[in-house]
Amino acid sequence: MKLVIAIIKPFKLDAVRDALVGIGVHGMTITEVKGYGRQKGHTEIYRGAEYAVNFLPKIRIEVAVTAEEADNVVETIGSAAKTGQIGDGKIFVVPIDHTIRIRTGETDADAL
Amino acid sequence: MKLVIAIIKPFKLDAVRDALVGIGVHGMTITEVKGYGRQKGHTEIYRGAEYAVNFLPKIRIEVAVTAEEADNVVETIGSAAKTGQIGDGKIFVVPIDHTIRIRTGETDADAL
Amino acid sequence: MKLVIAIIKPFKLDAVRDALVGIGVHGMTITEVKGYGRQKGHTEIYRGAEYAVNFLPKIRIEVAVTAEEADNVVETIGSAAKTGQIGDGKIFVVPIDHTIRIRTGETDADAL
Amino acid sequence: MSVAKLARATIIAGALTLLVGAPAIAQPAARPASTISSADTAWMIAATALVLMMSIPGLALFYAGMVRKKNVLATMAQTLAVTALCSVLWAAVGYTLAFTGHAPLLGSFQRLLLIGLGMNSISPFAKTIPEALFMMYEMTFAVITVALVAGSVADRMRFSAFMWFAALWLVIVYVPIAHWVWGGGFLARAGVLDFAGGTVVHLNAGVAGLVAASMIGPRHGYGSDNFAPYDLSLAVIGTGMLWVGWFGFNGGSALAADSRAVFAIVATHLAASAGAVTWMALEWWTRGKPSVLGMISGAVAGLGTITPASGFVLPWQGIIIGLIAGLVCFWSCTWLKLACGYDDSLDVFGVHGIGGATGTLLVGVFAVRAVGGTAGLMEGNSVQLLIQLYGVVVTMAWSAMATFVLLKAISAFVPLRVDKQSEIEGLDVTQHGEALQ
Amino acid sequence: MSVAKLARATIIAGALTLLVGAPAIAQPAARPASTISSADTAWMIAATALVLMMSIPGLALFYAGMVRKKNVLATMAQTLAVTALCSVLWAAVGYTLAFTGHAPLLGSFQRLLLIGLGMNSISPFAKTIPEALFMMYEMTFAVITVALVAGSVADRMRFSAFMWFAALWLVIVYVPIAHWVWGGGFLARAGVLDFAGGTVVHLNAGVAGLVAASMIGPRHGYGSDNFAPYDLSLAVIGTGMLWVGWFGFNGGSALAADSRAVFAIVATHLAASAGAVTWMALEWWTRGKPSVLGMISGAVAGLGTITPASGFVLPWQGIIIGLIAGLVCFWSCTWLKLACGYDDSLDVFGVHGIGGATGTLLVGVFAVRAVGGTAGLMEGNSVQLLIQLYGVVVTMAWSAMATFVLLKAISAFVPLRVDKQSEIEGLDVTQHGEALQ
Amino acid sequence: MSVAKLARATIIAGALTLLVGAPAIAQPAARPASTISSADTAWMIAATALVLMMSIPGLALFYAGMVRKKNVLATMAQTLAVTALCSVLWAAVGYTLAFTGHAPLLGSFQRLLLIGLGMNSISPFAKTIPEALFMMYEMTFAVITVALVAGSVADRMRFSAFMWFAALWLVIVYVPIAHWVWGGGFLARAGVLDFAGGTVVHLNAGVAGLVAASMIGPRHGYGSDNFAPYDLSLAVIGTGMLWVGWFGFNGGSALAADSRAVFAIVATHLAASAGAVTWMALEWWTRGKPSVLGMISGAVAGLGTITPASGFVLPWQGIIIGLIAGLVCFWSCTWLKLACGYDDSLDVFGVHGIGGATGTLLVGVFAVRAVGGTAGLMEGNSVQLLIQLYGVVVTMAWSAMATFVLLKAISAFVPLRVDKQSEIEGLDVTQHGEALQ
Ligand SMILES: Nc1ncnc2c1ncn2[C@@H]1O[C@H](COP(=O)(O)OP(=O)(O)O)[C@@H](O)[C@H]1O
Ligand SMILES: Nc1ncnc2c1ncn2[C@@H]1O[C@H](COP(=O)(O)OP(=O)(O)O)[C@@H](O)[C@H]1O
Ligand SMILES: Nc1ncnc2c1ncn2[C@@H]1O[C@H](COP(=O)(O)OP(=O)(O)O)[C@@H](O)[C@H]1O
Repeated sequence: MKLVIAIIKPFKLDAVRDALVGIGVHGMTITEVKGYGRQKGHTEIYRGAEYAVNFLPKIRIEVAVTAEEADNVVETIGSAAKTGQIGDGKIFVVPIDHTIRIRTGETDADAL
Repeated sequence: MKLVIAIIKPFKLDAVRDALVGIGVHGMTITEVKGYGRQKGHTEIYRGAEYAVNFLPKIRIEVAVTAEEADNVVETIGSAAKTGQIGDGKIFVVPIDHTIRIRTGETDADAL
Repeated sequence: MKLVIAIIKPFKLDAVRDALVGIGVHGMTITEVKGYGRQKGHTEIYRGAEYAVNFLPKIRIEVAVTAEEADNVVETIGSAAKTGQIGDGKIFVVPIDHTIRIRTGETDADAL
Repeated sequence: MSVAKLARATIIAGALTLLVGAPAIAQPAARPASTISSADTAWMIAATALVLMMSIPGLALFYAGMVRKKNVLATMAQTLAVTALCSVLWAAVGYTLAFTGHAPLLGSFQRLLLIGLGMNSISPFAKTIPEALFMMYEMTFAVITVALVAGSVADRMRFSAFMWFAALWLVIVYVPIAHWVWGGGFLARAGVLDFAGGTVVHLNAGVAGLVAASMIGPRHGYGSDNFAPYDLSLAVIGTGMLWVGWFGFNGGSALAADSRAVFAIVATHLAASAGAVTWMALEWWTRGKPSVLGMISGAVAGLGTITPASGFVLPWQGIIIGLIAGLVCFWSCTWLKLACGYDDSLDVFGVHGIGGATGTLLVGVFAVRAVGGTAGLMEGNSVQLLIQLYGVVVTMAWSAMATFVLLKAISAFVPLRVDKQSEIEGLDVTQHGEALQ
Repeated sequence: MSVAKLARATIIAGALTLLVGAPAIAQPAARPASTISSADTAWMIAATALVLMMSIPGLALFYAGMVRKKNVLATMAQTLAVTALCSVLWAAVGYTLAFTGHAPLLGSFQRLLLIGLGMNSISPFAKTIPEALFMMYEMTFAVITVALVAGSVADRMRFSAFMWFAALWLVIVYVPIAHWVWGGGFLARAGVLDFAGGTVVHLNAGVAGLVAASMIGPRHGYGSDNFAPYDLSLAVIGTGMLWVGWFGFNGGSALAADSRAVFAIVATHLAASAGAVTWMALEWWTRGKPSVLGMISGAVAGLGTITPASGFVLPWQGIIIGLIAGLVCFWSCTWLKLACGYDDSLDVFGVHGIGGATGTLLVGVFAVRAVGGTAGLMEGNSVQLLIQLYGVVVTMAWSAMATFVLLKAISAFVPLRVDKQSEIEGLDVTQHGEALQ
Repeated sequence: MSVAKLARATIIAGALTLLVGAPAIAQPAARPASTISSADTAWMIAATALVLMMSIPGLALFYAGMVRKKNVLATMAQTLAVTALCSVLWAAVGYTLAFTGHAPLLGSFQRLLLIGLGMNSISPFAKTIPEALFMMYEMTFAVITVALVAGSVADRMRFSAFMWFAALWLVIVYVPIAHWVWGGGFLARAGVLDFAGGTVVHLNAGVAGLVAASMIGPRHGYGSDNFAPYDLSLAVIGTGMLWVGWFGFNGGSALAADSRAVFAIVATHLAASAGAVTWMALEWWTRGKPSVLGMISGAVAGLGTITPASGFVLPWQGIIIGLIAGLVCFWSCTWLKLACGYDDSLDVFGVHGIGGATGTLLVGVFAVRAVGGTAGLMEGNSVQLLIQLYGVVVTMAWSAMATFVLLKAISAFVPLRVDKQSEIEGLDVTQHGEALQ
């Protein structure tokens, strides 16, 4: 089991979700996060002062999948989220030891 | 060391926290997230349009515990968060290599 | 590859970011979270009732780094985020299997 | 039971009144247009706008700012919907039953659907402004009273049940009391003084809220979960609008742009100020920190309490009354509520009920003949305090009883409360299908 | 094409008017100061303040509460900037071209830059208040009309292009129509009745909005993405302020503190209430849940629709007109918009355009001679309905045509729309460099 | 030092005044009630409500919308608490010391605790409205002036220290200046013109704010951390309310519903508009984007600057004054503040201080005899500019000196600033025990 964590541009969320549903992934959890990276933020004007806003809004997607599916999921997210412009984000694949579906108590692959 | 990540229904937070405290877990970190899964969202009415709101509010709990405690923690969360209805959520157990308590520099089990 | 996850006090964010940039880490993702731990929250007064607010605002930082850099990053965060007072937070180091940069498709160390 | 008897007697008397009141249609209230004063009209239009602003957006904000995020819109919806629904009902039947005719228990049908209300019509209750303006001014009072009740049952009452309640409560509870006190009914004849609504508005809404909250039961998680307001800044904006709007509420009750209106306004403002300072001081002293919620509670307590007294007392007495309001309402919201165990979500009883009753009694103490024509205890007229007490008791009795019966009746058709799952999910989504993002 | 001919004729006629109107400068509008009534002045100052409050913060909130988080400040900025810019332009050229002189198509330059406007000046259109007050009162109407249009193109119009549009549209579209209907122009002479702006304000803004929205095209993601409002509570606050402020809008259009102002206000309030109740009922029935957005839409629909009728009908007829407004505007926002496929972001056409046209026609049906001096269909004067139709058609034609030409012209210099990336990122950051946190 | 001498002289003189002023109690200000005009009363009640609305919720929102999330409620609390506390103090001692008696430095104790204020009392300063209304109207000015100061020390001043400051500053700084300029004191006698508070309100608050901000020191993180406002939409709502309320502030200062009030209002509105447009243009030009914060800053700059001039100039001159206001205040907020290095959190000095001084001087330039009875430089009366300068210098001197001494004195008992940890955690939680969710 793998936990695929992707940081993407907010406006790509719908595209990524549709792509994942397209390959049969029917569950995910998203978080509004802020990212710092090569993409420089904008400057905000505040009476008498400018502040560089370095942290930009991003969406963090978590999808738990079986180890076999992981590559496919990574690729799917990667192509759906890509704009080719700086700030597109990253994908991390992290191992999962166990998965449990709270409602039924099913575990691992059954729990997804 | 394991990081137990649980996605639960928001109104179950207090119950889960109390249950964890009950078994001696005294630290956790929570995040407001949105979940997509079998539980279908509601439809929002917007002048002249209906939008299906697919992402539902959930709470993501992170608890770092020793490998031995992990099962107990998973079970505790599982039973406290369960309503038996669709959308109850998932629990993922992920391995942790190291843990550090910032205040003291203590590591691993001492850091929890 | 390691994912360093640090829970810190919100007002330490700028210090931690600067320290990380100082050691050459140029990417990170942050989330506003709430923490429960030894640090007790304050009491809010609400007409006729007091509520203990147990969950305190924290910032969760995620930094993906190569396995070699991990210790240095952990130390850097640890010393930048430290106030010595209760509630300073924790750092967890979690293994990463793969990393992908969405924009270019580069993987692993190149993707950071 | 005597209460039941009283109720029966009242109902029968009400029915008779309608018959008795009917012939009054023959007597037109309209008098020569020449008595209309443009200046009084100018002020009373402004006052009417101010009182409407108290409800929307004032009260909508005040209430919505004290609930949890998931109920913000639903709380606003209650005030909005009451404003719309009760305005139409007031024009249709409320005004005529409250402010026309000469019967002691209920008005006549002379202005049913506003029939006969012409450009030159004048009400005997407000001889220098168009009757349409008087009707409209009183409409804003009816609206806000019904909207106030919603605070007690916030976070859990079903929207459909609340709509039924609002419509029926307006006609069955508000209209009769308005007639008794302001429309020449039996309390007015007994000499009960209530300048702008200590009994009719605040005590009435507070008691109805208490009854409703008790019948519907406490919110899920009451006493254990954190019910901290989502966005108190909304409540602060609302308080500002209520405060400013109250100039129209109390000042407008003079129905003219004269010194009495001014006295009412000054006393009102000073009472609000003193109430806020008092509550702030009490919290600072008992809890170590003055909360913003406490300051706005104190201000509204002062405003509600001075309401019945405002046109009868001297400006500086507003400070005394505001101070008493702060003390009494702080006590009722922090001690009495906990002691009795009811869950009056937004303290409608604790602030408006207790404040309205206190203020109505204080008229009997502080009334100054030179201001409102009647003396109180301080000027040697001790009987006035008893008359005021009579007004308070009658209002409480009718409001409690009728509200109880009404809710029982409604609950036979529509559950008063949403189901537990909906309550937890929040009324915004479950009642209205929308939510704050 | 006859439209083109009409346009050409109009432009030439307009040019001539200026020449013709010029001699009128010789005739001072100012009359003996003794006709100024303090009471009317008191009311009209209050009314002016109320109408300004409708724009800022009223409309700014109403609109900002219906957009997504990333566009909240930009939406407010449009109303704010329009208020500032158009106020100055109104004082400089708008007022004089709309409300002085005797030409049928456009006013004179008698008050260019407010020259000659003294302490004792009085406009022939408002004989009991200072001319400066009349100028200012009308300014608030001009401002809100331009600001209304912004709702159609919210979420995507470039701020700089919108500023050019606002300035030019005020002078080229609003000012002439105001002159035709209110300033003694040809529509006024034809007998078109529009008490407070069914044609000049609402229909005009609605049509211009529709044209602008069509030309600029739908928002990126329209029909697929979730465009749910970020913080509807802002829109509710805005609705409250619009509603209260409308007392000044419709009541103030009587230009005096008299019974007609009162009738206008009562009809206005009842129409808003009935509109809100109707929309609520329709949503409850068709979708199972009444939304807060629906209630406020219904209220504003009622308000817009009663506007032209308010000083011509009886108070209770406001209920009928509000009910019709709720039905018609609900239909236009839910069915018509989808059927035609335009993306009028905040339904300016659906609510104000359709409502303004409906209300203007309903004047021809419901007008009561005893209220406004003219009878409608119900009182046997069927020709009035045709006259009203004439007013509606002329307004629509000029507004649509001139808006189209104007936007085409502007787009030759500044792109009307932000680029796609900026639209996705949000106008707050891209147009103003700031954002809600 | 001559400043010290002046201070001593002033204090002694003040003490003497009290003695001198005392006998004045014998002369009742009350005159025949027949001089009260209902129309003026109607307008002045509305004006009073408008000015109160400027503070709550206006200023509370304006300020709270510019701070970070953790300080929103605390910022609102300052305005709220000032309103409550200073209103009571004004009724008790402020009004009598500012507006009764004939001494040049301080008023009398004739109306201490409002004693003797009857239904028929009339102040010599406002002969056509009840004295109670005049007292109340002036109260709203006192309140907002004190509340304005809070903006300079936002985000870091201890609430308890601020409460002491507010109470004492009202009596020691505001009341004397109000007496000097408006209460027949020595500046009034010298001919200083200040229609609605260029010196008394804006310059005074701005200077006090600057002194306080300098003494308390910059916010932790000033110049490095991101201090972007949490929710600018609150500030926009506040600006709208300030703008509309300013009609009461400047228009009401005519104390009658007459042409002068109207002229003041028109000039005010045009100055606000021109100020907003100017600031917008400057930002667009210097930074590439016009910010919403800039627009509202420009509007408030225009409003503050026109305040002293509003009843003395022609409407169109408001445009010129607003334009100058935009230029000068933009410069002071962006260049002067950075150059001098003080941290005036919400630019009270930059906007109100500089604006108030500029406007007071511009009265000397633009005053038109036909409007306010006095001519300025443009009409050949060059000495008026010197008189205005005198008023500015005296106000600055007293405000700076007395504020400094007062804060020093308070800091001997209560630390003026919260500790660093509390500042970082936020004042909402540390001072009031509550927070936005
Ligand atoms: N080392 C990292 N650890 C965690 N998140 C990262 C890391 N580097 C980048 N990110 C996330 O990815 C986002 C995009 O990164 P950025 O460097 O701006 O562009 P790109 O990935 O296209 O080079 C960042 O905003 C941040 O959220
Ligand atoms: N594969 C997954 N990866 C990550 N989160 C998931 C996954 N599947 C479900 N979730 C989370 O669990 C929540 C509940 O899942 P859902 O399918 O609605 O109900 P249930 O788990 O009871 O079948 C979702 O809202 C989502 O937050
Ligand atoms: N076991 C844990 N799992 C996840 N997060 C934890 C855990 N223990 C503590 N935390 C996080 O660390 C924060 C600080 O912990 P706390 O016990 O208050 O102080 P300290 O770490 O200084 O002893 C908490 O608010 C919580 O966010």
